[in-house]
Amino acid sequence: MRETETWALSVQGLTKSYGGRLAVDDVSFNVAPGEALGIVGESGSGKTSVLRCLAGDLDEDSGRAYMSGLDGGQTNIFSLTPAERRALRVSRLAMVYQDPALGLDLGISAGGNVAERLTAAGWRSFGAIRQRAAHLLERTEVPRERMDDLVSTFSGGMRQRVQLAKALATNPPVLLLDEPTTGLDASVAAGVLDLIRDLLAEFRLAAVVVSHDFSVIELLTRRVMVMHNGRVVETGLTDQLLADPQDAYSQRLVAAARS
Amino acid sequence: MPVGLLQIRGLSKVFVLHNIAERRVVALDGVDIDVPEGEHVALAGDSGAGKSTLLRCVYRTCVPTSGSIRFGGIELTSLSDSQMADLREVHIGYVSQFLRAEPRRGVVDVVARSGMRGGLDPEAASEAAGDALRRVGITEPLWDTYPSLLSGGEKQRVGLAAAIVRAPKLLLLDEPVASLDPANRESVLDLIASLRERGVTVLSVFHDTGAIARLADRVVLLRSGRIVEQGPAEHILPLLAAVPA
Amino acid sequence: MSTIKISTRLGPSATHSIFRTILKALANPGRVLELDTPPEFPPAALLPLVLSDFTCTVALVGEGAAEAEVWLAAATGAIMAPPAMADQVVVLDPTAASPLLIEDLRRGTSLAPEEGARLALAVSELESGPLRLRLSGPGVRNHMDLALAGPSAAAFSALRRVNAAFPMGIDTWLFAPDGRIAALSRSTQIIVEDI
Amino acid sequence: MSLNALLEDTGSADNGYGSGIMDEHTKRDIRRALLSAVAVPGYQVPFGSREMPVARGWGSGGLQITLAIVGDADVVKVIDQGDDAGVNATNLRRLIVGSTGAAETTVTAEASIIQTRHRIPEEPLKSDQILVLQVPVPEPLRGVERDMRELRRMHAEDDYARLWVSLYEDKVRNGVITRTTGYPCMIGGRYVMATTPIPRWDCPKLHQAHHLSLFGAGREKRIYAVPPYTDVEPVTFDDVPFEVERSPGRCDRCGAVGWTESFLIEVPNSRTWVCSDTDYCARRRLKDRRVKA
Amino acid sequence: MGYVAAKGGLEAILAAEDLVRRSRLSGSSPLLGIDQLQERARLAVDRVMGEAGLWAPELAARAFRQAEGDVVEAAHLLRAFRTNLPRFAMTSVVAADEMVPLRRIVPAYRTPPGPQLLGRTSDYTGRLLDLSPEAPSSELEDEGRSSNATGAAATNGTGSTASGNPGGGEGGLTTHRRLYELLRDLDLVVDRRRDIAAGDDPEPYDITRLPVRPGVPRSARLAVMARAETGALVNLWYRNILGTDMHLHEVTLGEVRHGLLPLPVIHPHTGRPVVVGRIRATEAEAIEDLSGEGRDRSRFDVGYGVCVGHNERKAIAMANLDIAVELDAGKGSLEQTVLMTTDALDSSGFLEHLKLPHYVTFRSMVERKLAVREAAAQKVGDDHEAAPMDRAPDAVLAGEPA
Repeated sequence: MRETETWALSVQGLTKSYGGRLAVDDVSFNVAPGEALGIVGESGSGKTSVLRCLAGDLDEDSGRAYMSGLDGGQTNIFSLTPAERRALRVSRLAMVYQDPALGLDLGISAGGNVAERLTAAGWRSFGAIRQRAAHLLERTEVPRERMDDLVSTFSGGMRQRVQLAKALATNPPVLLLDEPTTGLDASVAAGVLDLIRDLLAEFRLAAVVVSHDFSVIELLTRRVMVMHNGRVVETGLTDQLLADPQDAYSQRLVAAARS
Repeated sequence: MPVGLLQIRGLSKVFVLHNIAERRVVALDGVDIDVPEGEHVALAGDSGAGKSTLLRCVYRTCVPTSGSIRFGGIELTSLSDSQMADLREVHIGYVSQFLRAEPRRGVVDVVARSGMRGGLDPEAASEAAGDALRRVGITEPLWDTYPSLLSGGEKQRVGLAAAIVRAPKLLLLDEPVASLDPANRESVLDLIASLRERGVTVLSVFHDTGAIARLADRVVLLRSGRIVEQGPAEHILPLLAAVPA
Repeated sequence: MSTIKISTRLGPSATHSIFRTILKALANPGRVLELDTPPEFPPAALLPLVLSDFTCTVALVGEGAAEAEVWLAAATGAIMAPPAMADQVVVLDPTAASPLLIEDLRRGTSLAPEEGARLALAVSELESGPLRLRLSGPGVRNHMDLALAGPSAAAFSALRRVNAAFPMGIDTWLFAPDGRIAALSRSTQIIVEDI
Repeated sequence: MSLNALLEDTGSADNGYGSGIMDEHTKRDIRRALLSAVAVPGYQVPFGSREMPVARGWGSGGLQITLAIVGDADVVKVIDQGDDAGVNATNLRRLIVGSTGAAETTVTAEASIIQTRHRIPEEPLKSDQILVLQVPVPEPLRGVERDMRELRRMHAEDDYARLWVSLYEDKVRNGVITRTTGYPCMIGGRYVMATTPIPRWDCPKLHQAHHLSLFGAGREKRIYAVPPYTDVEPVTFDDVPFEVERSPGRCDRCGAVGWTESFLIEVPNSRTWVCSDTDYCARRRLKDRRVKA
Repeated sequence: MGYVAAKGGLEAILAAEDLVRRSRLSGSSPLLGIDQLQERARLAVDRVMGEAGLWAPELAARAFRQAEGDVVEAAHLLRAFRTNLPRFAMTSVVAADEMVPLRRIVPAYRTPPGPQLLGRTSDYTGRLLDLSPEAPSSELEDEGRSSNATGAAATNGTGSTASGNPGGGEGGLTTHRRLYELLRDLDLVVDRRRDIAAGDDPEPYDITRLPVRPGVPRSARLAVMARAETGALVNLWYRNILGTDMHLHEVTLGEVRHGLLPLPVIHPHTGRPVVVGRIRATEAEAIEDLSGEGRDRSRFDVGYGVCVGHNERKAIAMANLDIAVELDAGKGSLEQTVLMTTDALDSSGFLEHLKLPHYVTFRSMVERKLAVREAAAQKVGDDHEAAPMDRAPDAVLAGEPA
């Protein structure tokens, strides 16, 4: 990737192996501010591991990652101390998980989950926290009267909406989404996808969307990377990859999706 | 500024179908084309001649196998994907037979978003969207319906509106009037013609020789991925009839 | 430094009263307190003499260190170690307190700040002298100034750097020849002025 | 090689107090932990807590701190719920005074060391006094997290978001923050600390105090401290003021005002209240009598 | 400083102490002798030593008597006494292989290297309450003197017990190879030996000087369990078998031994190890099948349990918990539970501390209840003027007119 482009997130040579298997093998990419980059591939291709390494859930073996918002993109986030890495996770980088239980505390209220991110970012006024949480939950179409209900009582789609509200609480410039609508039934998934699409545009977020579903990739992303066995086999504009996949594996993947 | 807004030199495109025993399909075989600014160049030839592929290579929906595509002095083939995506959103309109619009969004929204991606702020974009839709004959009652519910012709006209809402430098039209009824066909052709006055350069693909005759300053005749003849419409069109099917 | 009798072993009550002064000094950084030190005894060596035992590592630096090590080990059972590894470090003469030494001492970690070293630093003067430290932080009411002579200003700048990443850091006690003592906790903010 | 020689050799012969509860080595171990605690205000210093003549959970931590710092010249006061005559306080005082040269008192102002359970004396302590608090649960975050590894990380990384969230949920669900005694406080703006089950009424007394406070958790083997003139701020939202337990009316014995002057406890099935701090109450009665006389 | 008369608190304590002393000495029966307890209540005294973590038979008997049979209280007396004792020396490595077994069973093999040694056990005798009339003490004494109390009955290969001659001294059997060695020879067990030569010989973790917390080395865990409360370990084990926790599963017992362990100390002057005495200890080895996910199915692993005195129940539970925590490697919560909740003094001390006065705490709790009620009332009454804040919430309780 030439340095001349402006990027919000730049990943170089990311590698991770566990259980003796190379889950992520030398993956590099950039994401421009306001751009959504898709990562598509079968399960086990390593696409989720890429996100989890960036989010800090998983320790990478090697590689560097920079964020334009952190020291002007000079500091490799993998070199940060655990505390700095957590601060990054609070203010600059958010992740929405396929399984809401990974992103939320089901034992507390929807408002409480948003409050956790705000208090971690240093908000100390109850009124302001409550107001901000209410606004965000409203923006992600969570009914106002359910704000204080325990998230364990929420449906799958509703939990993803709470995750989105929590993720956006501190206006992070980078948002990672791991199969955000997988497992939701079609109409609910459609609603959540429309919401994500609007949020990405409205907040001009640099986003990385991981999915095995081409329709999600097509709806949300402008560019897409195809991953197979931990490696990036092809990168291209989303419409180009669907119309004219170059790599043999990509062609198989697109063909399977098309049929 | 070199003469042509768009200068294509030695453009080839070979589709390699890995999963069908590496079969190779030569769609374009060393094509040179110049599209001067403000002119309308139409590509003619029977289906499979590579007309649509050529447009797609310019727009990078297909990846050119070799050759150079210079647009306003910029070599498109050396741009990164992000740069190409940025450039497309502002300067190049692309209208094909199938409308690629976001689902679950009203027509006026689709066109307005295209304007915003081109750099217009929300208010200007929705206003421009209204104008564009009116010019393609899509009236207000339809503005809030989802494109998926429209007829083929209406979809095509929404596609056109979305392409012209941000006044692109170059417009790529792939059979823009193919599925229109005569009345709408006329209004769209008038619209395309009017774009010339506003300095929009057009590279188009038409089956309809009447449309070509009416709009094109120059016609390029393609067969099996090569240019066999090019020149003003009146010279080339007669050849079309003579070319074996 | 005349030889100190091996049997200089402080009884429990002497040990106790010195400890209480050391504790009070740390709880009130910058406050100067009195110690009754046995005659011809390097005051700074009181810290390990009072605090350490066979589970502690001690390092002594400066003139008379070798000799002091012998009777300190005998009196307390403490194990001698290089400064960079020692729980307690005694700098017997002020000039030996180099920034390098200070920066080399153990600072503990955020998970175990208690592993930070304890520094006993001999000074030539306390409450007077060219160096002026402006102190604030826990144990200091608003702020207070402490004048002293002996160690270089650079030594205290090094101390400031070492203690910049609270809770990591080292705790320092300053021992004047006449038995007066003052302490600088790792949580004490220090501004060094060299007049 | 006589026994005494052996004793001599290991440096522990100077046990001094034949009938002492604690040997010199143990005292040094605890003294080192105390210095670490004072140096890192609010941080729980692990220490080799020994078994004491009192059971774990009955003040063994406070006793170990007191025995490590007490000397012949000290005057020791021991209270439980603010009462010198508390049965456990009496037992602890007897053990301390019995095994050291220190004197005992019930007069707060005369004490150089005050060991206490669940209360801080109403009368402000002076800079030469040391307050030793008995600690049942040293971990302020136990309500939000049980795993000790995670708790250690939270303190190490200054990551108290989960505590704030529990306060948020508490306030949302109950209208007020319902935590009662042992209100978690931020020490020196860095460590959240368990103030031990003292009422909220007593927390402000720790803030920028003149005296040194030492906290001893014997069972859970932790020592921590709040030096004098150190910030002790109850963890609450900016717009949710910290409320203390105010009582209507006055102390039936000394007339102290429950709203502002003294933490009152109720005398069951009567509408009367009395001071929990018995010495404070006695001093006031003494003063009133002298004033009246 | 005013003289503090024996006020209420002190009088109450002195009276209570007097009551305890008198009740202990009252009654018509003769007082319990220290030697009596050691000989007649051997397992109780062993348990006191096991849970105090100290080998001191006479002191343990004395503590047991003073505590009127309360093992936890006796353990507390013993540990508190030890707090004040100086530490003369530390043993060099106590080689458990040098244990002279008084009793040894090897469930894993019918004819293991070295004999199965039934020894002194009531495992196989019917639990029938002996209601034979109290014979005059003199007769009992003769019978006792004739048979050597610690005689060992060796089983021959066929598993039937033979009343081996109660040889002289303790059990009369020499040391023998441990079953673990056999498994190692057959390359059937994970090799956990340390490379001592290369310096991999860390000091065992001294839990009397350093508190334990999750992440401590295995030696700390073993030390904690060695002095843990028997019931705590047994329950912790059984709830994982029948309860809902799934931290461990049954193991095969490799070896259970009760015997005499020699204690070598390096002589301060000669520098050579000198056996300063022998303690009785119970040792157990649990053979873990490694059937869990991600384990080396081709081998066994071994958990170790040891405690002072004869307490097989504790040693077996400890061995099982040891290997379970080792394999759990800090992922689950078992390590914290074993380390922090199995000490008799900690658990019973904190439980009984609830008896201490809590009236200040309770007053504070009452106040918060009223504050919640007040907040709820205020929330309901938000539309009309809220009750003035200065009216104390407790007035409601005290029924004072508003």
